[in-house]
Amino acid sequence: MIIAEQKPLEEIFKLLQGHERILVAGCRSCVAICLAGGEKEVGVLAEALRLRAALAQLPWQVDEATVERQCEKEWVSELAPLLKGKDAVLSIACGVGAQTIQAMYPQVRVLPGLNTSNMGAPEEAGVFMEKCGGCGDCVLHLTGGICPIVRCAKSLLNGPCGGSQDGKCEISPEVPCAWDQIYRSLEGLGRLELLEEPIPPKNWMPSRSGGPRKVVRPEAVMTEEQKRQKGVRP
Amino acid sequence: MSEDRIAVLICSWGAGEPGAFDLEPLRSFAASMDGVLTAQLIERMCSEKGQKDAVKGLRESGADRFVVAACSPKTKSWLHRSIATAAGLHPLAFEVANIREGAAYVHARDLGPRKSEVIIRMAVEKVRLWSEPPFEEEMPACRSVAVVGEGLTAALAARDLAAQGLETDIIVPGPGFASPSSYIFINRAQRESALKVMREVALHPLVRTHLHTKVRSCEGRPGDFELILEAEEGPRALECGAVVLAPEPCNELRGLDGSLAPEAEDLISLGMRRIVILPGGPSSGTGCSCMTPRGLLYALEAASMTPGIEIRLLGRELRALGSMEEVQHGAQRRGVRFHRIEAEPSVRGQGPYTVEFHDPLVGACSVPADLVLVDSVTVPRAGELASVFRLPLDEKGELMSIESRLRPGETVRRGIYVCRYRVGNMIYEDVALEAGAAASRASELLLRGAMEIGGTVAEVEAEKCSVCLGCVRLCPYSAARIGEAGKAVIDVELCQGCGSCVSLCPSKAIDIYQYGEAQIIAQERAALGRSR
Amino acid sequence: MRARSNLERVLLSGKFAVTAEIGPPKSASADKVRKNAREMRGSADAFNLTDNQTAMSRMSSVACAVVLMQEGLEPVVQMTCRDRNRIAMQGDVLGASALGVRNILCISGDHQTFGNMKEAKNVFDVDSIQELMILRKMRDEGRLWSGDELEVAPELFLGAAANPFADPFEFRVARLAKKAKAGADFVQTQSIYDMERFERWMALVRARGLHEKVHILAGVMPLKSHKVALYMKNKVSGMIVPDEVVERLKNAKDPKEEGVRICVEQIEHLRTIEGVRGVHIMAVAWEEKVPEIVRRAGLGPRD
Amino acid sequence: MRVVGFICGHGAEGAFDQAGERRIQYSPDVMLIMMPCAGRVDVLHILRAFREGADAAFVGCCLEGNCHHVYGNIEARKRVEQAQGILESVGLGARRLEIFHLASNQAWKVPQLTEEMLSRVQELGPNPLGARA
Repeated sequence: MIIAEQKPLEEIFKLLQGHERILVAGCRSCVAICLAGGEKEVGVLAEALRLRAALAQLPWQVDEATVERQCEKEWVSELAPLLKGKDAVLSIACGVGAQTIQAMYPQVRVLPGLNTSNMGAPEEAGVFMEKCGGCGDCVLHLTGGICPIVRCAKSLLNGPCGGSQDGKCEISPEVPCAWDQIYRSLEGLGRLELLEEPIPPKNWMPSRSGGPRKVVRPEAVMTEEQKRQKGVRP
Repeated sequence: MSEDRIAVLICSWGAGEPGAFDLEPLRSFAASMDGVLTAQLIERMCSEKGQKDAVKGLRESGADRFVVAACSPKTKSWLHRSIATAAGLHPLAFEVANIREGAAYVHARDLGPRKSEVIIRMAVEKVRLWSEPPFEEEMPACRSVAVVGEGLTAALAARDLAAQGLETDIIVPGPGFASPSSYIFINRAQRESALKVMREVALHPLVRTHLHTKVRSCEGRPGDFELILEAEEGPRALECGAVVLAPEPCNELRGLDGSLAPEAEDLISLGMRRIVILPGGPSSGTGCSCMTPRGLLYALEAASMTPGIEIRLLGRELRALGSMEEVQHGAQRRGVRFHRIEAEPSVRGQGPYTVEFHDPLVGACSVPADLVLVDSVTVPRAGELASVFRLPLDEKGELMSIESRLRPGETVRRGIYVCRYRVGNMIYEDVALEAGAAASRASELLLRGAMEIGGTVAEVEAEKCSVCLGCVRLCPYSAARIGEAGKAVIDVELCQGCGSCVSLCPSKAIDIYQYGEAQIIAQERAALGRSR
Repeated sequence: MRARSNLERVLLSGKFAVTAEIGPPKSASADKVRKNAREMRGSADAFNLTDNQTAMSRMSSVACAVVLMQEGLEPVVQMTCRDRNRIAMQGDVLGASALGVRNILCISGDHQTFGNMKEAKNVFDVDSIQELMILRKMRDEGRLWSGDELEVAPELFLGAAANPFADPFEFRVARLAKKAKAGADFVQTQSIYDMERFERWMALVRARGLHEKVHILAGVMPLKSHKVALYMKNKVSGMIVPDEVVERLKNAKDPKEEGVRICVEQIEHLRTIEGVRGVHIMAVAWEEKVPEIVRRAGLGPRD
Repeated sequence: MRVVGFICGHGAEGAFDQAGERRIQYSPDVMLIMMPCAGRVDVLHILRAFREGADAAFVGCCLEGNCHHVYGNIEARKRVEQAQGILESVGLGARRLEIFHLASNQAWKVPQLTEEMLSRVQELGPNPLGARA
């Protein structure tokens, strides 16, 4: 899932300077689970803004809304009535959600309340770790089920660099060396031979380097004909 | 004007009592509140007449909920429940405004009435938002107790349960009770008394002993459990109202290589003159702070037999409890040395050893030893029982009880109680106390009368649940799980109403009856003088 | 004000400047660079060395610059953000300056998908405007971007690119202003065929007074044939080639001569536009024509 | 002056009750809201109390390692820390909020902790939002 965390309150206060009627918009999906932007965080942030406004005599009027998935138009359309008269939406969904709102409501300014961090998983309650770099060309079958693209600080593909020591990465003793983990994993699987053959330079085209990615499932795309036949429904 | 139907009953206690003040202004204040149909002064509500007056007042007013302005809810809530029930209301349809311990008794005379107004206002605003919780009061379906164990602890628990008149089933995996080899008997009389308990229990008319039997599963709820037993002749069900887990512990002094401590009289012939005894196992945590009794006895024996032998005992405290005090004095007289340690000692070498530790009195110590013995208690069946009864294990693999001195023997599952063992409580009398505590919690549950299910319990609004697993991970009672519909569900029978999941839930999908989100906010506003 | 390079000296003197482009070879031999240098000597004030142009690996622009200097020509080193992060970038700048390079053109660089190693990972740690900021800090404060002091600061005359033909049109001038603000001393524009649009752009540039803040060199590119013109028109993004130009080339008896003629006409016209301080001639794979173009436009030989 | 106390239904409520039984006096400016356990205390409740004008707030819970609900007091501590951070950011100051651990026989702590909060309010001044009551 997508992992994000809230911007520091001081930064959010600055973002909202000059705005008056504000909607704090959350999302019940990934960011709720990583405790950054669900209904609870919407409530807490809105309450903090109200406190700030009252104390600093700012003209902020703060409303709250949380939708099921802020990345999808159908859910975001639920915000329409709440956006009447608003001059800013403080989105505390991931960057996808914030962009969806802005795309649907170009007349209102969307401000990001979160920093979207990564695709990861909870390691334990409250601890979220990046696990996938979304490189578009998965190599987990070669690396014992451990992603070297994000879990290795250098995204190396042919084993640990010289900085790997005692299973730790050279960037910090807190960070495990992904390649050490990969080695142990393949050792356990009895597939160390996978590490023998040099992996050639990777094709980064399907990754970020190739520009924004688009995945199309033809079987789900409605044809122009279908769209016409369905018509525009409220 | 709201359509709420709230009654306020103010208990008037004696005018002569300290802190008492004229309640009439308070009554008229309460009566003036929106939605309050009636506010009445009830003289001594805990008296029989007071209760009758309260019930009458409620019935006549047509109120569907009420506020009792009286003393602490802790002391009298059972009474208010019976008033509610007698008035035809839900037994939990009330809120207590504690104007005595909360105002009259703790504030200067002239301030008490004003504070009482605030407290009543808070209670009225809270009860206004009261909604009926899932709540059942049930007599236990089954008043028998299953005791799971192999020997003495189980027998001790069963004895106490049978003495309360409860039918007891002891479930023993072996062909008979195991001999009580793991316990410490400080004299022959104690040992005989223990054997007598085992004999008596076996013959007690209220006790059935199931030999060659194990528990395969435990379903149901407090007061109404069904155990599936696995016996030689095949599986069968056993109904019981509560379960006491009293598995036999294993308590021994062992060397660091795992071998049993040699007989004290053989030490010299084995060339072992310098001996260090450490507490180990669960005792080294917070559970037990005193000297190891088994170590003390061993030290006393060795020191008595072999003058000149050098024995040291290490412990987090130098204290020995109860009958062990004398043993400790004896050992001390014979030259056994005691060291208080605050951190784990470190042992180097492979015999002879060097034991390093910090004794606050002596400072850093480095002691040579021919033999290092560790006194530890383990429960071999802990893992098996944990999985059958779905209980957590602690980091040492022992069955966990709730670590509260107020709730001895309780586990996170209501109705299932556990005897805990520590290095320090392996003396017969201590084991009897531990078994007695678990047994008394079980009998309290089954003999107190109706058992409550629900009341202050959390509930998930499935539509809002993001299935983040937060509640599942957090709930100390394992009451939260993901239900068949794919959303979190809180099991009303397991929930003990702490509300931690409510304040954790990132999707605000959980609320708790009796302490609802809106109720708390309403109380806050009332407390701070904001209007509704 | 002391000029740091010949190009700067020419621009400061108010003389109409000429720069021309040399494409480094796909070779480990510098012979071609030397050949180009000899052919083009005296035809421009400074010579741009492209940096892995169109995302194809070529001899490094810094290395080629050294060869050029050996031949007595002044280089403008192009440095893209595509292939180096800020660490390599600052290191390269220090090295280039130490070897005598003074003119550096800060550019983002074509995306690698234009080249022949589309699967490469791009860097884009910083963009061209950030690159300008970094290089200016190195020059003016004598510090790396991190704040670390440099023993000797690089002497730099900082260039940037501008494209009046990309969109949104209104923002193009704002972007130029941003580049000037970030430290650009001169800009070289994309090659101009749509003179009308360029003049509109220049009007906006003048309206903001940007022509006083940064030396603007208008880009021109001689076309060898109408096919090249069509390719530029249809395949190269941010390029406008009017049909009229395509037609002239198509109908010409000698398209190459026609291409040179068009280019010379353009230069003559550009010289009349207020605020244009020079031309930048990009004769891609046709470097030998530069002296002729410069001479025919009445701008050469340069001293 | 107004101080809101969120009181767990075990150690802390017991201590406050015992203070009553033993007639241990404390300021009437302290308003108590009963919780089933300190784990029920929500950051939202705390922030809301301040928006409604509370000058200070505290959470009373069982002693560390001895929570009636296993670890509700640890949950409460985390929530209090989070709320303190927010109070600091909005400009009210983290010191207006505190957590206290009490056993039910520690009534003597009651006047101490209430005085502590009141003296903090003395020091920090009243909550500017209280005036609009």
